[in-house]
Amino acid sequence: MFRKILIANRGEIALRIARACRDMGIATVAVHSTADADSMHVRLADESVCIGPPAARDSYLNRAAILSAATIAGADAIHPGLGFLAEDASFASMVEEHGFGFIGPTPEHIALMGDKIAAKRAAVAAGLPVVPGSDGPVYADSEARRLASEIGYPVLIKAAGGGGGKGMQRADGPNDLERALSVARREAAANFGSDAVYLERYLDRPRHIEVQILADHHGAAVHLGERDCSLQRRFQKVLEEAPSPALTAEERERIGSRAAEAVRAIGYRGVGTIEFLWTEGTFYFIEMNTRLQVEHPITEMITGIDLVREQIRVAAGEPLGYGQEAVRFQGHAIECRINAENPRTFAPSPGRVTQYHAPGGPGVRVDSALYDGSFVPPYYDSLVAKLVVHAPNREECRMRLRRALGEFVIGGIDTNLDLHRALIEDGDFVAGRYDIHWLERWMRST
Amino acid sequence: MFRKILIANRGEIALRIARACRDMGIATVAVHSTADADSMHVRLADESVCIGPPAARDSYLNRAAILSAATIAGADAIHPGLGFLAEDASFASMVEEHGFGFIGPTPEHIALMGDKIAAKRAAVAAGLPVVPGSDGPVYADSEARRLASEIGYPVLIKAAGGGGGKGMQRADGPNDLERALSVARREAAANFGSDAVYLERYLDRPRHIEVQILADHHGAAVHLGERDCSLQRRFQKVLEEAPSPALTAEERERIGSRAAEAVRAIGYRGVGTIEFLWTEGTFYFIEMNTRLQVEHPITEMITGIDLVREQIRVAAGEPLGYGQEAVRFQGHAIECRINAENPRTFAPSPGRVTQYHAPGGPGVRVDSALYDGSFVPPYYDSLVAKLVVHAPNREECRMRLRRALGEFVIGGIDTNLDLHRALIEDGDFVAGRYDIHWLERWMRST
Amino acid sequence: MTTKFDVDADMIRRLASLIDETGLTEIEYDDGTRKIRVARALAPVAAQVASAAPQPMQSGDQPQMQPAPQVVDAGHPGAVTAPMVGTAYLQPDPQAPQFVNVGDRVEKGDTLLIIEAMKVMNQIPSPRSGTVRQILVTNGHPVEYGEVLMIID
Amino acid sequence: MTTKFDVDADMIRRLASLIDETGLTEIEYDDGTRKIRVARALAPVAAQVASAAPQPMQSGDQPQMQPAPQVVDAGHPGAVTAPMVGTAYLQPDPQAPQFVNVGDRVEKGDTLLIIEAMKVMNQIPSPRSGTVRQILVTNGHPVEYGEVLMIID
Repeated sequence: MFRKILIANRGEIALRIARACRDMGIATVAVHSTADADSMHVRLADESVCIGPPAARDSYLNRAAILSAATIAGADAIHPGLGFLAEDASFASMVEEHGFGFIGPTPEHIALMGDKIAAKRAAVAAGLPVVPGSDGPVYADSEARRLASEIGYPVLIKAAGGGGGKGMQRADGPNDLERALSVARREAAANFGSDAVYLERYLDRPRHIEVQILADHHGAAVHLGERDCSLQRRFQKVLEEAPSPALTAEERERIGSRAAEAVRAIGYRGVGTIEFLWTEGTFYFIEMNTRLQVEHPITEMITGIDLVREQIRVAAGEPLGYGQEAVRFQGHAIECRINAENPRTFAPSPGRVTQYHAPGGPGVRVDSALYDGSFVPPYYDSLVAKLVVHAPNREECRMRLRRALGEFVIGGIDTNLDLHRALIEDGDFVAGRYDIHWLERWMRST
Repeated sequence: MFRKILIANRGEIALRIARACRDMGIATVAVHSTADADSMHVRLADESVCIGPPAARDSYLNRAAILSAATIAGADAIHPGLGFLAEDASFASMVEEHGFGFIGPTPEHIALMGDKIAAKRAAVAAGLPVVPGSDGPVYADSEARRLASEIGYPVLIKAAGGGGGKGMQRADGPNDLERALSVARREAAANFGSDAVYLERYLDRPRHIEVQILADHHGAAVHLGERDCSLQRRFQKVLEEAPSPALTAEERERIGSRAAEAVRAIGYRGVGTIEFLWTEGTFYFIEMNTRLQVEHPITEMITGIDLVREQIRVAAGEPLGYGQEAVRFQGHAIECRINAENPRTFAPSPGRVTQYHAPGGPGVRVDSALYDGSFVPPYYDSLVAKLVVHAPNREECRMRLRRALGEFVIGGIDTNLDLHRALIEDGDFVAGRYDIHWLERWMRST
Repeated sequence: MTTKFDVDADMIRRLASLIDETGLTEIEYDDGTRKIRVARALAPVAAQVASAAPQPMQSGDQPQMQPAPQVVDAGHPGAVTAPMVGTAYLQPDPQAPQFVNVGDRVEKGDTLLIIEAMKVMNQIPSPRSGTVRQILVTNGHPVEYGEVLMIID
Repeated sequence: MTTKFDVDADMIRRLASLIDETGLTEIEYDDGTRKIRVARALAPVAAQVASAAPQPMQSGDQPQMQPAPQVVDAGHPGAVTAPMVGTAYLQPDPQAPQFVNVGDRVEKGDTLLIIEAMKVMNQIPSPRSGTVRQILVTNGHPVEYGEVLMIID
């Protein structure tokens, strides 16, 4: 087992990882920018090293500084957290070349899943259903036209190197195709340095459902059920729940088993998430995230499995030690992402936290690096807290969430607490009736 | 189901009950003394009524004021919490006479278990093992001498109306008996208004093990496993854990079943705790608490059952709806009672809380009415927070507890946080090797 | 304690309309020497979400008993506070006139009102001799312990 | 920035002995115009329990690199701070003399020390001309980004 882990991240996820390390008796090294010197992830680490100025490219994305910090602190492994360098294959390689354990998959798997076309091909090879579309990049307009009529309109044109909705265009019919292709290519080139695009069938009002998987270095893999992350605003998840209110037990078991099989087929190791669009009983692979996910706690709540502990354990070479039959699902869990943002403009709201009181009591978990008097710097992500609630069933969970949201006090900065308070009262949410466009429609209507 | 519940208590337990009500969609009425006007249990209630000045006898023990508050607020049930009027049979009667639901057992059961000799007789009749001793009060010294030699020295002389260690004397042999009797009688008369005493065998270094039971109004009863509450200082529990590190699975199942059977036999309803001394594989009934217990959360953590919700449900006449086989035990839980007290003298430490930060992350629950800027009044109990930690096994639970204790910040008042931090590092605690006298021995030696 | 307490009714009316206009539930204003607080409790809705954020103490029944912005200061030298929780009656029986009216001169020990608690009618005597300046309770409505019932000075 | 910063060595020594005497890890003193902070980081123990309570930032390796009470103020007008994290070397090679010594006169651009990061030896030039007043790093020991290496004015 690792003796000392450097956590190459900040905020609540750095704290989450530090907590897992402490629970396992592993010493921790925090790295931080000058803007984060007083932050909770630094306070709760055994050691800390300042690695650069506020700008992320000079600190949390500074590979050399992080490796130097690991060297001088005598760490034997590096946890990349999520965001920043977590899905940077070259960083993973450097970490291993310098003799540290990398708490994540191999650089090859990171690279494979980072290339959206290669990932889709790998998914097909591993037996996962994908959205019907082109097999690879589409260069000629004529080829695009032929493929689009095969796939059936509307079609979606997506950047091969892409993500986050950039370089994505919808074409409703043949007359619309040329325009959509040229806009998508231009955006792809501007954002990802390559104008390669591919075609996919456009799905109307699907749900975003993802399967958590966990694999060791010895070929064992299990799935930990699904999460429904359909409530999104501008491709950013806002509230997630597990299990999905839409799936039947049979669908859950089927997609879970196929995800675990796929992971075994490609020889993946560590934690990972396979994301699907789901509509009318059919799943379509969209991508795989080769890291811990922000919303991992809801899976922890319904399975009782500490995902970060398991991730560290398998990264150290330990065998999983249990099979799929040992994974039991109990109750329902919901996570609200609490962002420091203006409730109307959604602009980030950095500043000094003048009041902080987290909810407590049964079934309530808060993962947050905030404290009374802490400072939310303007340089990074606006996610400042995750409120995670667990109860025996979905409605009890929603009632408990309502109670916990009522107890939560964050003063001095703007947050989206009120958005969550309103959202969970909506009739469609109460009924579990929503798709990936629902939240934006709802926000326009309220 | 009740529509509006008045919570006749304060502090963390009032908050705990209010949370259960909110989770169930039941409106709450807080009552409070003038000293508690800004307290968290008032802030989080739907309505609040000031019922008197700071002294508990004029507010939280003021039966007429509480019933008037329930009347003017239109409550349909009263939850007494624990302490104050929770085990006052005459209050329970008055509540029912005034047409409110009483969330607790019948006045008759409260009265039965409040009389220590009657309770012991009821336990024998219900088939529970008791500490060998006199069948009832012992008046003549000659009778005491005959009984003591039958029971075998050392013997314990206890007040019939007693509790809390008052009116309790140990006699090591026949020559010591007369002194012990006269001291115990004098203390019993002074503390409980009656000099009636009874005799029991003195058990050397037993553990305090209690079984949580839950019964509906229709004859159904289950046990929710045991709690080990042996770590005590002056008869006050300090840290509790479930399951007990000492019991075998067979012992657990045996004492649990017998407790549930006893409860069915006496027709008890609601939640209750049957307390035993345990030594070398044998249980001895000592008393039954006819209310919610401070340490109930550790049972909630290992069973996933919300005890306060269940208590409210059965008080409203709902059937339990499940049998013993539905009660599953998962993992290990520990509770630390965080008291506002001087770490050396153990004198209460009331005052303004200038910093408050509760630990978070997986497996950590905090029940506390503290907040940054809150005031701990000098009039009431010094318990200000309960830190409850859950993990798959005892050692992981201990490690997680260590981490959570490290994260807990309470400034402005003295607390016993450091006592807990030191206690859980002790080799005997790590091994689960302790009895009811261990903590006091340990505190003398450190 | 200030030697003289002058209730500025206009100021209270202004603050009350500000409460209406802004949707606030409480305004507190402190100029260093004097402090004024006005609050309007909100009607409770079934299972409303309570907030842990500091807020004025509120009883769900207060909207009925105190529809007007409420100015309560138990520290007022003329305050007569409720010695118990219960229901206030300003008349000995529904047909009778009130025990006292604003402007009346009362002697220490004169009955001001009745508080019914647990079916017992408790006569509340005046703690001092003086003039009834304000009656802050409504006939037949509940009062909390410590609530200001009347101002007599 | 103050126009002139006078390091009061005696004061620092006094605070250091106060740290010894009291078992504190940090003393900060602010007289309204000036602020002084001295800290002594504690050696980490394996799996020690971290505390969320405010405490001086500490690196587990600092006790080795800075056994003496550390006076760090990156705002000092003469401060030369580390532009990267790494290991500091005061000599070009183990046999050679130090690049600079206390009391030396240096020109802007003169090499003050080397910081090794990722096997690369980075020569750190003096940001200004002046006299070396203090050298705050120990040869062969790690430095963090932003740490004060020397005082040159």
